[in-house]
Parts: sequence; C-alpha cells; structure tokens
Amino acid sequence: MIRVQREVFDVGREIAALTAGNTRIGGVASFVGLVRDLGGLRSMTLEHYPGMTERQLEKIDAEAHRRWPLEASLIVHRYGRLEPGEPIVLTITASAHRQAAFDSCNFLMDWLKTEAPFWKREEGADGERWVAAREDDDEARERWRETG
Amino acid sequence: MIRVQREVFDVGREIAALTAGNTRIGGVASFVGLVRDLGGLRSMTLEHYPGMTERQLEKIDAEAHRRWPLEASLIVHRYGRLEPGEPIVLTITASAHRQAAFDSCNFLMDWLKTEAPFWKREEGADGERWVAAREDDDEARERWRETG
Amino acid sequence: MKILYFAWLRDKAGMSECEVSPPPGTATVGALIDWLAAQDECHAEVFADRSVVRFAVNQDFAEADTPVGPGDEVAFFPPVTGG
Amino acid sequence: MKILYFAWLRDKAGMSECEVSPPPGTATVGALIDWLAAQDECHAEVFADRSVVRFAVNQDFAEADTPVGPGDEVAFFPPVTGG
Repeated sequence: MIRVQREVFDVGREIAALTAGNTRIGGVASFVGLVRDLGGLRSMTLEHYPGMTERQLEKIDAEAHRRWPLEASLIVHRYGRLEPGEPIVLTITASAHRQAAFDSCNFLMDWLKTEAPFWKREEGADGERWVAAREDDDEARERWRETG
Repeated sequence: MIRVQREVFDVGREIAALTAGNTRIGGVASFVGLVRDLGGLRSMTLEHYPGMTERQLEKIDAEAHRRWPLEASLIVHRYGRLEPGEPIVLTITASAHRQAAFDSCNFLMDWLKTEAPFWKREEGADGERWVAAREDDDEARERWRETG
Repeated sequence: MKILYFAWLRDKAGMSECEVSPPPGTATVGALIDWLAAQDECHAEVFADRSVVRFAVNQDFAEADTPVGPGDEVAFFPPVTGG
Repeated sequence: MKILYFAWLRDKAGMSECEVSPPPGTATVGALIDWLAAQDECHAEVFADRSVVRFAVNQDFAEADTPVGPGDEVAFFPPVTGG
C-alpha cells in the first residue's frame, strides 16, 4: 500500500493496522526519515508530481513484493512544509522472515530516494535553496540491481 | 537503552520518545518480532535469565553504538505468555544516516537471537514443547564478525 | 501536448505547466527539448545545462530518445530528492 | 556456589536453582559439570549430552575452561531462542 499526504503519520498505528489478524508475520521492519537540521534550518518544503508520485510508489512497492516474500507493506510519503524533527517518509515491510523484512525495507528507501518524484527546498537563515541530489543515493540504489 | 518487560510496547510512542528534540537524527530504523503461528499455536511463553538478560542486552546495545554513529537506540524484549500475533521484541536505532540505522537495527536483532538468554516454549494442540535454536541464527550473527 | 516543470526548473521557466504544439517532426523528448529551447530566452535558460534535467513521459521516467506525441504529458525536473 | 538451570535443563534437573559446594579442585565449568553429573542420576541426565548445554558464569557466557570458584553464580541452559 502507498499513501501521499500532508499529515503526519503514527508508526505504531500503521504497523498495527498492517499486521492485524495475520499471524504468518514474524517480523516487521520499518524506517522513518526525519527532517534533519545540519545548522540553521527553519523548514523544508517537499514538492512532488501528483499522479506520477503515486504511480512510482506503487511500482516500487510492487517490486519489493516481487523480490521478497512479503505479507504486507506500506509506503507513506509526506509533502508540503515540514519543520526540523518532523517525519517525512515511512516504509514498513512485514514478512514471515526477519531478513526479508529488513532487506525489503532498506530496498524501498533506496529506491524511493532515486525513483520518487519529490524535490526538497530548504529555508534557512540566509534564504531558500533547492536541495541537490546525492550521488551516494544513486550508489545505494545500484546495490539492488539484479544481475544475470 | 534497554528494557525487559511483560507489557506490550507502542512502537510509535517509543520512536517519538527516543527522537524527541534531537534534530541531528535523519533516519530511524525499527524492527518488531511477532509470535508467528505456523499452525495450531495457542501460545508462546518466554522464559529468561533475570540479571543476565539486562546485562547482555546492555552489551549488545553498547556494541551497536561502538560500530555505528548512532544518536539513540532502544531494545525492548518481552517475557511471559504471549499469543499469536503479539509483539515479542522491539529494536530501534536512530542515526544521521539511514544506512547506519538500518544496519545497526539488523545487527541488534541478529545478536539478540544468539546472545540474549531467552527460551521459548510453545503450547500447541498437542501439548507444550521447547523451541530449538536455529542454525541460521548463528549464521546471521556470524555476518557481523569483525575481521582484521 | 502538456508540459510540466518542477522544482527549480519551474522557477526558471516561470510557469508550472503549459500546453504546446510542437511541429510534426518532434518525435522524441530530445527533439522536444530542442524545440522548446529555441522558443524563447526563458526556455533557453531552462535547458541550458541538459545534464541536470530529468524528464518523464506520461508519468514514467524517460530518456532523450523516448517517443512523444500529441496528447502526451511531458514533465521536466531536476534529479529527485525525496525520501 | 549458586547453580541455576533454565528451560528444559531446569525441567530435567527438577529445580531452578541450588547452592552447591564442590570440592576445592573444581576450578572450571567443565570440572563443575563433571562433579555435578556424578552427584545423582537426575544430574547425570541433565548433562548426558553436553553438546546441547550452554553456560554462563556470573551472567556472562562461558566456556568449559572458564574458571569458577566459591561465590560464583553458574547457570546452565540450552542454546538461546530469544528475539
């Protein structure tokens, strides 16, 4: 499942909803990305491409299910204006096996970073600027390339 | 931080408490282990070694902080009688960097499986039995052996 | 053909979307960029450094040789920074 | 010396803890097991297959050659299955 929203999310509630009634699940991995303040950050505004965002998140989510034996998964990505410390993104994967949960959750985050059409603009003491893409995000994504 | 308790935990609340006020945190990885029912499980009872449990969890937690640049971490392990679908264990790691959070959370779980003095007894339709240790848990732990 | 701009490409373009009708020979994203860049100074600047421009055709990531045609939705944006 | 048993070793031993005073030469966990196994049939069965017995001295995992002495807390248990 995927969701794109302005509102904050509650990790505990999302995990509970995702796993309710499914006793085949042995492990639930989750990741929350937060607005980090490296100094003087006032806010971060996330712009996205409505329509394409949902489409890409659905694809990434489906790819995780193709690669790992998942019982359930969730991607929630926020947009709009966020302050330091606020959550930006949540990924949850549930599987019978803990390593499948860990790996697929890691995979979702790496792919999100390079495949989901979001752009961050930071507002600091000296004005606003668009955040540049990171090369190590590309490298992280490349780890999951299927060979052979 | 570590806790050993009978009571259930709330992942969202634990993450919020752990990350509150620290805007250096960019990513929070967490894992919840659940009582899985492979067929006919009525309950699972976790016995532990009070004193040694806390001591070993503290060690594992400290080892994660030694290996990764963590801003915060938490291990909560339950004991007592649990029913299928109930959470057993929670690990949370928070770092400036997402991969450090993922890896250290994975590490905590792998070490817990082989280093924390807990024993599971399953109650099924045909009576009770002690759960045998898994070889692949030993292998998972070996991944983290430091070389050189 | 519907054109969308995001992030700082939108700032440079001075608009978030527009409807364009490129000449019939404009069959790929690359050709579309050539045509757009030639339309006015503002667009010339948007596409000044094409190495930092990414694009999507009908909401899927595309390459310079991805085909485009009337009715398509073509978006231009910098490398994504979500997650 | 305080001895603790956990999980099915406790079931076999028929007790969870006891206070013992092995002879002065009992300087390692291995020697302690030898002595305990010789005490009665019940203990002989607990330590029948030593390959499945793990132990801790003063709440740290130990090996057969780990030293033990008066006042120590020594625990015996099967491989752990937590997490």
